[in-house]
Formats: sequence, structure tokens, C-alpha cells
Amino acid sequence: MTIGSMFGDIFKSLFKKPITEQYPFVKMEVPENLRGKLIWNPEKCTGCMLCIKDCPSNGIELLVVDKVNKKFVMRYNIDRCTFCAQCVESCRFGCIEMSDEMWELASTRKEPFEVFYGRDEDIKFLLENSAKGETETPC
Amino acid sequence: MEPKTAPEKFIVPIGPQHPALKEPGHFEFTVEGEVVTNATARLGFVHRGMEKGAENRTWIQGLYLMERVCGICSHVHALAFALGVEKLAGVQAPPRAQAIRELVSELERIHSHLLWLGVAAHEGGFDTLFMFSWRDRETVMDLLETISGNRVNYSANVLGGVKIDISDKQADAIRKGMDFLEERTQHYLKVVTEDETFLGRTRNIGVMSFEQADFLGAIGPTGRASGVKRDVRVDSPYTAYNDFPVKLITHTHGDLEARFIVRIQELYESYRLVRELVDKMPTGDLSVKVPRRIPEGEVISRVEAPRGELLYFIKSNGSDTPERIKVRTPSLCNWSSVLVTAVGHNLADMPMILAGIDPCFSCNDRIVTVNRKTDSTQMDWEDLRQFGIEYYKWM
Amino acid sequence: METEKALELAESLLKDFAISTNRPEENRVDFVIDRKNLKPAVNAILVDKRWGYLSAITALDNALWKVDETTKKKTIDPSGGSLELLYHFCQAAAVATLRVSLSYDDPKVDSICDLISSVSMYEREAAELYGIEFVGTPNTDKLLLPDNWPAGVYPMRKTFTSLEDSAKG
Amino acid sequence: MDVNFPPLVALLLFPGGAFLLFSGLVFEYIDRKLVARFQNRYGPRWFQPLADVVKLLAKEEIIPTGVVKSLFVGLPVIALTAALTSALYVPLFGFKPVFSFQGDLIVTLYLLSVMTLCIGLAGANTEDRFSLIGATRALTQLFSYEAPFLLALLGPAIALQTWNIREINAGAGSGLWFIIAQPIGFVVAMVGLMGKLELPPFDAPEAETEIVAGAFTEYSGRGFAIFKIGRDVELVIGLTLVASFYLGGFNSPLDFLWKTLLLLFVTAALQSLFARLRIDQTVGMWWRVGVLMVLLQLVVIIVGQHLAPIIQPVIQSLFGG
Repeated sequence: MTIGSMFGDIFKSLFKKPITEQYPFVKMEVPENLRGKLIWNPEKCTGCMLCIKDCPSNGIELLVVDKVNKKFVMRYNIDRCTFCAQCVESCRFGCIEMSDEMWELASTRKEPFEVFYGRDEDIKFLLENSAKGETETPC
Repeated sequence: MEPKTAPEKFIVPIGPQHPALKEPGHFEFTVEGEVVTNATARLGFVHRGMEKGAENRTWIQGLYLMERVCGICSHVHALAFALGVEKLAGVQAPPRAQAIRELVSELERIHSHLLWLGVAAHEGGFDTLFMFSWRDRETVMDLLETISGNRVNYSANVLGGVKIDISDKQADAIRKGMDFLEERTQHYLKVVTEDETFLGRTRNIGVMSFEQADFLGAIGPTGRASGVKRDVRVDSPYTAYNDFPVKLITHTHGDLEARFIVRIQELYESYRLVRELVDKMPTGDLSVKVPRRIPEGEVISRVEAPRGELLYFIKSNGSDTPERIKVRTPSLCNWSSVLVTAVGHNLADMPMILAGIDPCFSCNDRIVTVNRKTDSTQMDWEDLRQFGIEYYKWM
Repeated sequence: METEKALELAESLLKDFAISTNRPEENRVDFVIDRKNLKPAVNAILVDKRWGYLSAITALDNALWKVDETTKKKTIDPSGGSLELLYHFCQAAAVATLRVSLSYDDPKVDSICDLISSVSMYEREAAELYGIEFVGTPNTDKLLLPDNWPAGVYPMRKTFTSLEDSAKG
Repeated sequence: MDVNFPPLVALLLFPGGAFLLFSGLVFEYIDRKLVARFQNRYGPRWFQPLADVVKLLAKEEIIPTGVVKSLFVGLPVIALTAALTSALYVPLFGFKPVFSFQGDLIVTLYLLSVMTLCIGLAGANTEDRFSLIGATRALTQLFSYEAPFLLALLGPAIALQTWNIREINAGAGSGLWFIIAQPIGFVVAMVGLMGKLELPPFDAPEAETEIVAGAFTEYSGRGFAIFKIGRDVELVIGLTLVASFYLGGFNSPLDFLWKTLLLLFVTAALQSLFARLRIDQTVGMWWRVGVLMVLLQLVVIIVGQHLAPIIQPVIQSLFGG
């Protein structure tokens, strides 16, 4: 039976630095295997579409430029991504991995949330085509 | 609910937006002076249609949907789903995967119980305990982030195993964290069992007798605080609980103090278990292959969530999407019993009694479909501002 | 071993009511019972003998699917199918399930609220989402769905696709 | 310190009026910061209370339906006025009270209670259930702490045989400090002050987890801001009273500063040490423990005073003879 049993705590914390994180000023160090933004490597991709099929949030789309020569572009919608890493697990060729970047997901614009991965010329080709309105709009 | 015939009844509504409970749920307490004479609940404010939604998704996508039933016990939902699907498919995850699954669920229990300790203290107006227990909870949150890469939705499970592995460096971090938490928890146990002002708010409040708890089906720490010996980890061990058994912790009083004691003693048990798991982690593969089409059948998968027994009923029709997934979360079981015990107490005790079962509203509310309108317009900042100006012109 | 004993006990308790008994898993036993026997069966297993506790009530829509040969499209055949209620009782590792089949035309079953007051929430959930009528349940207020949800629309039935479709009829 | 301010200056600028309002905000800041530090947090920035008030004053005041409008608008003003008036009789910032007469102690305590009465009325005025319960609780609490708080402040008054705050302030510093002479009175006065200001653990009237903000639930904008300032002013005056009575009175602003801040430190520590008391626990504690203890002490003082003339010659004859 005591009264004020947390006295030790409050007394000690007077002389301690507050534990609160000074977030916008001091950023926390991220752990090395943080699940952040996806990185897609076009070189090894065979276009099996397993990652697209398994993605629970329709966050990634594979746009086909040339199926025979295995030219693909991945459109990655970061705002839809739930960072579950299922696509990393699903890919049998190790094309997808998760980086520890981009964990501050806030913007007043939509553009930073749409990322294209692939060979530069493929992306260029695709963007030009879509400007002409030739490619189908993805879901 | 009693018919609302007597008009002179004084009904105090709590919720859906109420500062006491940080999640939306609506309660109506009929009070006479300060004493509650009747209590009813209305849920469904965070109803997301997950059970229906799961029927339109593949098994793999369902795993991540189920992980998002609840933000606090995300791992156990995915675990129950994965275990059920693996049972249907006739595969079993390798031993190391099972041990990692158990490790993550115990770490999750630690963070959930510490969170509850803070919330319950806050309901009782003991903000210092709230701040300190949440400060220490950061330790285990950081550990979970270190090993899984995310603080809340660890997404450790895949069908057939786990994604994450525990390295030696991480194991050391876990051991250190457990030592720190054990020392702090000892202190909190002393505070909640000895502090006079706090005991005034917990002792003999919200008493649920063994008879009530047993018959009405109270589960988890709420039931165990009334002496009901129910713990899925002991009764029907899943994952690695056979090799790393857990001790059943019960208390006899059934009041709020007993619930505090049971939860805090479970924390000790979890610390011990986590240390043991880290020390004697089996080696081997992390996952096995699970077919995309799951054979026809029905399965019941039960796991012990931090709040009590979580029951999944999974029915497969042989295709790559489930036929029916039924989720029965522990909070739903405990609601009915707690509303019975609420009658006769002071209004001031209500937040603590409600918080005493560690309610999780998101868990309860899952089912209806939400149609994503295809013609929805997206507004950017400027549009929104414009919309606001237009809107307020008419005010 | 204890699980086996518990399951056998459950079988002996319910042998008068069960139309058929089935062991889908090693720790489970299913009893198919008629809906008018539900109350006596619950009384026998839970109230009299305290076999475990009522863990959950699962409602199922066993719709009859027919597949169009040419288009490979799955549609619901309204001539068949049924609703089903599963009452799961758990004792330690053993799970006993009472299965009650209900037709779409007359989805009525006796409420067991007067036996166990805490099932009210489960019954309200099944009533709202599947349109099963529990005769004698004390509280029929909305539990999960919004207050302005149209009457007679049951979202968990297989026939429900969206509110717009339901409004069209 | 004996400085004579012109009445109008004293009323509007210094030490009452504007300066008091401002220092009320400073005291609130220090209180919040201390509590935060006790809980291992950073707490608010220095301008936070001021920013709160400015924001609230700038906001629209919503008057709910079903209230008596004049009361709803007038009550916060009355509460603040009463608090500001009471400032004229206390030795604020170490200066001597602007006005002083025999018995102003009673008037000051009465004025300080007007605040709580206004809160009670404001809660009862609205139709909101939380407000009604908050009002009931606020008034219940008023009846429980008022008597022991008054009795606790009467201790020094009776010992010095004056009902004038200025004389008590002067007399408190001359002999043994009353915190040592009358420790029970000090404790009761401190806890009574916390009850009066509805600080934790006596914040049942506005317990946010039960009844949102109690009587203030329907208040917004200006009305709420004025109540808030009134509460801050009362904090300063309450601390001044207790410090001047029990900590040896004030002779200079510096004296005032360290004594009141010391008391504020103690209050902040008490706030963070305890769980909130239920209203029945609060009432029970005050009447069963608080009142009895203070009454006991009063009896000892009065008996002591009557015995002193008898004993003194005896002592003198023993030692001085």
C-alpha cells in the first residue's frame, strides 16, 4: 500500500532528456531491412506476371512494350502499395526488392507517387505512346 | 435492450466519437445519478467488408487483407489465416518458420499488453503511467520494426512459412530489449497492485464471476482474470507452442485489478518465451510451397490473440479464391459479458470497465462491401481549396 | 486423448438430435441437426453438461453455382442452394459444430438468447448479413450495418454484388 | 513592498488586470511544461497558452440551442471578473494589496468560489448530458473542498488574530513559518487549491475520458477562452494566497516568484502522481479526512492561544527567573 508509487519515475525524468522524437528536425535512423519503396530490375524479368497477380493492392502494373524481346516497364503506384513484400516473395527471378527509401509518404501532388521502372528507352517509348493515347489505360 | 419507454431515463451516450475510446463504438448508458442501470452497444462504424472482400481475392491477397483486420494484433490474424489455409492444402511450415511465427506473435502480445496498460491507465486518469508504459512500448515496437521492416503490419507470414529471418544481431537486440522491459514491467506491476489511488479505481470494479465468465464465453485475459482456464496456446498448441510451451496464468478475483495482474504476468511469460525462442531457434528453411488452388474443404483455425481466442472458419471450393471466411474476433465474445457486468457501477468507472477487456472495434467490424465508385474524381490541393471556397460561400 | 474423449462425450450427448455425424478434422465433430432441434441440442450440450462454450456462430450461403459451358461464366442457380448456420462449441482443443440448414424461402430458426444471453451479438450479425430470422431474439437493432441500409438487402449472400445492383432489383 | 498604485492602474494594468492575465498564461505554461517533464515529454512551447487563447478568441462562438443566451455569454465574463476582483485583495507579485480591510479574506475566498459556481451554472444551462453531469460534479466538488480550504486558510488568520490578508502576509513572515507551525493546514490548503482549480487528480468534473470536457463541452471560441483565462488567473491568486499564508509572506517580487513557483512545482508533481479520483472518492476524502484534520488543528490553535497567557508566565518564571 503506497501512495504516489511513481514518484521515482517522475523525479528521475526531471533530469532525463525527454524521450519524444524531434521528428521533422531529427530523422530517425531506419532499420536496414525496412520495407520501403520497391526497386524493380528489368534485366531479369520474364514477364510471368506473378507479382501483379499476387499484389493485394494493385499497386504494381507491368506494361508490355515488346513481349518477345522481354521489354517491360513497371508502373509502380506508391500510394497504393501496402509494403507487404509479397511481390518480392513471389518473384522467382529476384527482380524485385525493397529499399529503405521513401518512408515519408506525404505530398500534396500525385506525381511523386507514380514511378516507372525499366530501361530508359522503353519508358520513353511508352510515355510518348501514352501521350498519343495509344496504350490502354490501366485499371 | 430494454424498450425505451420511460422518457425520464437519463441516457449518456458514449461514442462514436468520444475521447475515452480512441476507436469508434457507440454505447448508451442509462444512469440514475452516477450509477449505471443499463448498457447497450452499437458497433459497425469501422465496417470494411473484409469477409466479403476476401471472397473476391485470391488466397495470397486474402492473407494481406486479413492482416489488416486489426492494427494491433495484425500478425495473429494473418497467422490464423495462413495456418488454416496450410491445413487445407495439407502442407506444414518448416520448424524455423513456426518458431519465428511464435516469436513474432509473442512480441506482438508484449506490445499489445503494454499498449493496453497505458490506455487503461489513461481511462483512469493516470496519465503518468500511460506515458511511461507507452514510452517503454516503443522498445518492442522498434524490435518488431528491426526484424520485420514495419512497425504495425509486420507481414511476417506467407502461405507456407515466413518471410523474415532472425539474424544474430537482431537476436542480441531482442535479448537486450527483453531485459529492459522485464525490469520496467516489474515496476508497473508494483504500481498497479500497490498504488492506493489507482487501486481505488480498479479493486472490486467490474467484477465478473467465474460462473458468468465461463458460461458467457469470456476468453483471453478477461476470462483468465475470472479464473477461466482458456488459452489456445495451452489447449491446442499451434506453430511452435508444443516445443516452447507457455504457462497458463489465471487469477480468481475477476475485477479490473485481476485483469491488470493477469496481463502483466503474461508479459513476464512472453519475455521468457521470447528469450527461449531466440536462444534455441531451430535451423532450416523458411517456407514451403503452397499451391495456388486450395483443395476443397472446411477448416477451423484457432489462435490466441493478445485479447483472447481468435477463430477463423475457412471454406474453400477448390478454386484460387475462398468460398467463405468467417472471422470471430475475441472482442466480440467479451462485449456481451462486459455489458452485463457494467450495470450497477458508477459512470466514472465505465471507461475503465470498457477498456478492461481491451476492446478492439476494428476487429469487430469487418463485413460489408464498400464499392469503389468508378467515376470518383480525384481532387488536388487547388481543387480542394476551390471546393472549400465555393462551399463556404453559401454558409 | 482428452480431445478424443471430449468429442465422444459430445457425440453421446447429441446422438438423439443428430441426423448425421461427421469428423472433418481430428479435433472436430460436426452434427447436422434439424432446426427445430437446435434449442434442445444446445440445451443438452451447453446448459446441462457445460460442454465447452459457444465460441462462434458462422452463417454460410451454400449457393448453387452453375457454369455456362460456352462463356465459362459462373452464375447462381436460384433453384438450389441453402443457408446454413454453424454453432461452434469449443472445449480445449475439441470443437463441436451444430449445423442447421435453412432454406432461402423460410430462413427462420429459434433464437438461443434465452439460454445464453451473450449470443445476441452473433445472432444480430447473422441476421443482418444473411437475413436469417432468429425467432425470439430480444434485440433486432442494427449492429454493424449503417442505419440507412435498405431492408431486405443482405450483403453477405452470394447474390449481393453491390448496393446499386440491389436497388435495381 | 509598499508601493501605492493608482486604483485605475492597479485595476487595469499592474498588478491586476492585463499583467495578471499575462502571468496567468505564464503560470499555465510552467505547469504544463513541468507535468510534461515529469512524464518524460517535452511539453508545449512557451507561447502555447497564449496561442491557444488567441486562437479561441478569433474563433466563432457557437451558441447551442436550448440555452439561455444571456447566461451562456455572461457567465464566463462574470467568472473572470470575480477572479480579477479578488486579485485586488491579495499581495500579488509581492506588492501590498491594493485594497485592504478587516475581513477581506472572506471576500476573496467568496470571489474565488464564484468561478466554480459559474462553471456549474454554465453546465446546467445547456441541454448537453456531459455538461449536466460535469456541472453536477463541479458543484459537488465545490461543496466538498470549500469547507476544508476555508478552514485551512483560517488557521494562520486565527493564529495572527486578524482577518486581513495584508496583516496576515506581514505577520506570516515575522515568526515561525506556518508551513512548520501548521503542516496539516498547509497540506489541506494545497490539496484544496488543486480541487478548486480542478487539476488532476481532482479533475472528475471535466474528466475527458468520461464526460468529454464536463461543463465546458458546449463552450467554444470566446466563452471558452475567457473561462480558460479565468482559471489561469485563479491559479495565480490561489498560489499567492497559499504561499503568502504558509511560506512566510512576501516582501518583494523575488520573494513572490520563488515561493509561488515552488508551490507550482509541488502541484505539478502531485498532478502527475495520482490516478483520477471518482467524485464519490473525492467527497469522501475531503469530509472524512480533510475537514477532520483541519478542525483538529484549529482546536489545537485555539486552545493553544487560550493557554498561552497562562503558560507563558510559567515558562518565563522557569527560564527567565
